[in-house]
Amino acid sequence: MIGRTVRGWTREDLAARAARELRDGFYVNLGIGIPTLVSNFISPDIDVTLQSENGMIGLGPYPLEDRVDPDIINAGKETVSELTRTSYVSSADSFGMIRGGHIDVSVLGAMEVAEDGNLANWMVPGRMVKGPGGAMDLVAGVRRIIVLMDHVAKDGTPKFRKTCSLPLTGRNVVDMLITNLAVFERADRQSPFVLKELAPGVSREDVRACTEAAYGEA
Amino acid sequence: MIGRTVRGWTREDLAARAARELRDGFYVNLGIGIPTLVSNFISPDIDVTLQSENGMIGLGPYPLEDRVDPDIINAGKETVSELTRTSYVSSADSFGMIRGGHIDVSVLGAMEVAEDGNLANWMVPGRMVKGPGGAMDLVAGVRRIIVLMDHVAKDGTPKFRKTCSLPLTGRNVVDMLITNLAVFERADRQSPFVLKELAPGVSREDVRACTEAAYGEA
Amino acid sequence: MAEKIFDDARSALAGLLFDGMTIAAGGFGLCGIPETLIDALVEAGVGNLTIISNNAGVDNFGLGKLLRTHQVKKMISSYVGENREFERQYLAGELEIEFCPQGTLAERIRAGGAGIPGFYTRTGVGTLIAEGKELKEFEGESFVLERGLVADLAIVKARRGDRYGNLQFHKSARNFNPMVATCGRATVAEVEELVPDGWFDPDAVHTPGVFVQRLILATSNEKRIERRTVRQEEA
Amino acid sequence: MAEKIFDDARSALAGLLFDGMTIAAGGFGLCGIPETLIDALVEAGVGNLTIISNNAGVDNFGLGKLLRTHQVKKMISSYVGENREFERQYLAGELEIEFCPQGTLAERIRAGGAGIPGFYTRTGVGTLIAEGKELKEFEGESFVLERGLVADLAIVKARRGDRYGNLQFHKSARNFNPMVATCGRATVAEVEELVPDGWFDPDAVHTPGVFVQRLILATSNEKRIERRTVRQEEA
Repeated sequence: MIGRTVRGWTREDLAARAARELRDGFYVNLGIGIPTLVSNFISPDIDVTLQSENGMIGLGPYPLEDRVDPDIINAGKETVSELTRTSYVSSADSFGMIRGGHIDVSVLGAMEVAEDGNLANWMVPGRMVKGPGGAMDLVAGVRRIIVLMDHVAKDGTPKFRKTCSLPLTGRNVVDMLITNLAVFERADRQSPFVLKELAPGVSREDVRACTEAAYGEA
Repeated sequence: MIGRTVRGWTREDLAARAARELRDGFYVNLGIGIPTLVSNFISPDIDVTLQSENGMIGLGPYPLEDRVDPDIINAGKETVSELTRTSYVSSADSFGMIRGGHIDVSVLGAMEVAEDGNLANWMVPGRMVKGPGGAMDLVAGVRRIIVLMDHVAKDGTPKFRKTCSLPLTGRNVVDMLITNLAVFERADRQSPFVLKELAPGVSREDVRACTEAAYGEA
Repeated sequence: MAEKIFDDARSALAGLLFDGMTIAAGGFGLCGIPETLIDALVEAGVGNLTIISNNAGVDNFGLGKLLRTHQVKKMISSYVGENREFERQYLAGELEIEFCPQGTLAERIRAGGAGIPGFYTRTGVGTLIAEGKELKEFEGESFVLERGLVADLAIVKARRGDRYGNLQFHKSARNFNPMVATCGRATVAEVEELVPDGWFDPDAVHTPGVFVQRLILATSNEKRIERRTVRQEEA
Repeated sequence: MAEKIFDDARSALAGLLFDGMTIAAGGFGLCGIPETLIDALVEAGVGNLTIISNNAGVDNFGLGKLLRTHQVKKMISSYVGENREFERQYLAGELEIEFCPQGTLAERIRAGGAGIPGFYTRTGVGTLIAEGKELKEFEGESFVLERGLVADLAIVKARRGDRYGNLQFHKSARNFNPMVATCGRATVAEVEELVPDGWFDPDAVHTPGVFVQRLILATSNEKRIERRTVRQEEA
């Protein structure tokens, strides 16, 4: 735990940082919550197509008030709008896309990430379980998984851990971890995570102090 | 073998007899050759939808000369026409329909049928094999399989046999067999075939004489 | 011709319902759900149901209505948030749930409709979801065997339908509906609009009529929105 | 934006070809085959190919052109009649063939594209097709394990396409094309017509652009008919 109060990056900063990972021509699936904000920070110099697992490919921004259509929603059940590229498929075809490795990047939230790339984001034993939704499919199928999360829990417990304490969403699936304090990445799924960037005002020691996972230093 | 020449039913008769098995509302797949003729004999009192495994549901008759479209063909690669009910699906979806038991009847040709319902209609060892096409999928998935074939081969060898001598298309898949001499049917796939009808001028003894398979008499 | 169009939901369901049956329902959240047919199931009072549906509706809408009346014994779903009555019944042991990752659920329903009893997927390997299921290696990687799902009855919502049972869905209301339509021993569709013969472009039919035994004009098209999000007119 | 539209077939295939590669091609018989791209493969001379395609064309048309030039090592197909050169090469031991029932082939291609390494089917159980393959019982019935197929390159023919790679097929020329488009590590489409942005009804796109990396305007649309059958005007 860090003695002094270190805030690091805001939610918007996390989203903006994740957006920098996107490349021209990418097909991208954004999870619910902070990951949804990523779409606000995509560079105008690149063209990215957003996919939503309920079967919409080519998500536009939230609709104007008078254009809301209850039949046009994203996987977070939010009303969205269409683009000229938009198409719809069934859920089976949508997850065929995901499972078959046709989506380049998924940005997801997490409760815990482990140093071996394990991810937990769907249940807390003892609490009512709402179900995995599409998260297990996304981490199993999308080519690159970027996780956005707070570096520590509200009680200060590290969330980037040696092993996940919570039931897993997927094993060895995380490629990049962006927390409010730092960015960790690994070359491939056989490699360890390496600390790549620090939030302003955050030192390597700060990060080390509130991380349980082993990681390399760039 | 029958000593005197017994012709029995013609190709058209076989097709007409098979057509009598169709019921109002049925979805039907017709194989290449004589089975294709069945469509000419469907009673005007019933409504039957023809399905073709290349993804056309609701096949119309051959087109008028000036309406031929190379993109509208049946599984026999013949040009056909559309109806108001027609729709197209992919081959995967078309065979999903077939394999999933959504087609009521398929009428197919055969080289051999065995008394246990085995069917051989795709290869003759020593001859060039052209491949199973969709026949194996049809016999495995369609609810009821009606076979049309000559009762004996050109050399007089019985084609309704104890066991098939040729490589199988499917095991225990034939529900009804219509030959130029007789009609055989069975109550279900645990039951033996029973001789149900004789072609004009054909006796029970004639049929017995040129059949190797065991079957019951109605 | 065998008539597929029925006068109302009650008559369309007549003879198809029995206690303890399995019903698959289309829809994602409250989007593309067969509202009219769900109401008719509540009215029919058929009980002890196993429901295959991605979600469980909300407290007073969608499949939540069937939960409120205690008609449901078990749900096979990927996500059941937004439903307090569900939570209460589950915690009280009155309701069973089989969780299934969303893509696996979609594929299981498709497989059931397509005569595929099982398939292998990477999804869920190494998690609670794979516990008790067979694993198999393909090229050195582990996959879990998931089973096809069939239902005694499938209910779907479509934008348009014709008397042959051909259906067209609307935008993201398509979601689970096309697969669900294939997995029922009987399938009943409700449509927002009945169109005349030949109205459909044959290339633009989503569900061919072969999958639909009965259909009705939907009388409930409330289409409640779960999260109304809007933007302001750009300057 | 990353440009998907290429000037011609040769440039669209540039960098994607290598000897010994696996190529999946859409089409049923001569219907819906990527004529332009097949010609470009002949021209490119890439050899030792494994071709996944329901059929093998005819002697001088379709995939038959690649057989004539001895570019094909192996075919994975359901039916290869109507091709004498095929027969000659096969009998001479110059060509391998893996026969696959048509529905199984369609499903294997779909599975490959959808990340499913294997599935069970009743098709072919108890026949030569199932020999050497794993069997498994589900509810007392035997099913055979069939494997998903992926290709280094997938080539498809569509009626229309836009610059995002969205495709629409035409009538029964759809056939294997939608699945083939999903199973390629790279997918190149040829279209009869390039349509402007927003031309497609989003509900009527058959293959979303995510599956298509490159596309060209087809220059060969001969669409040879195998069996021209017609009826006379009714009296």
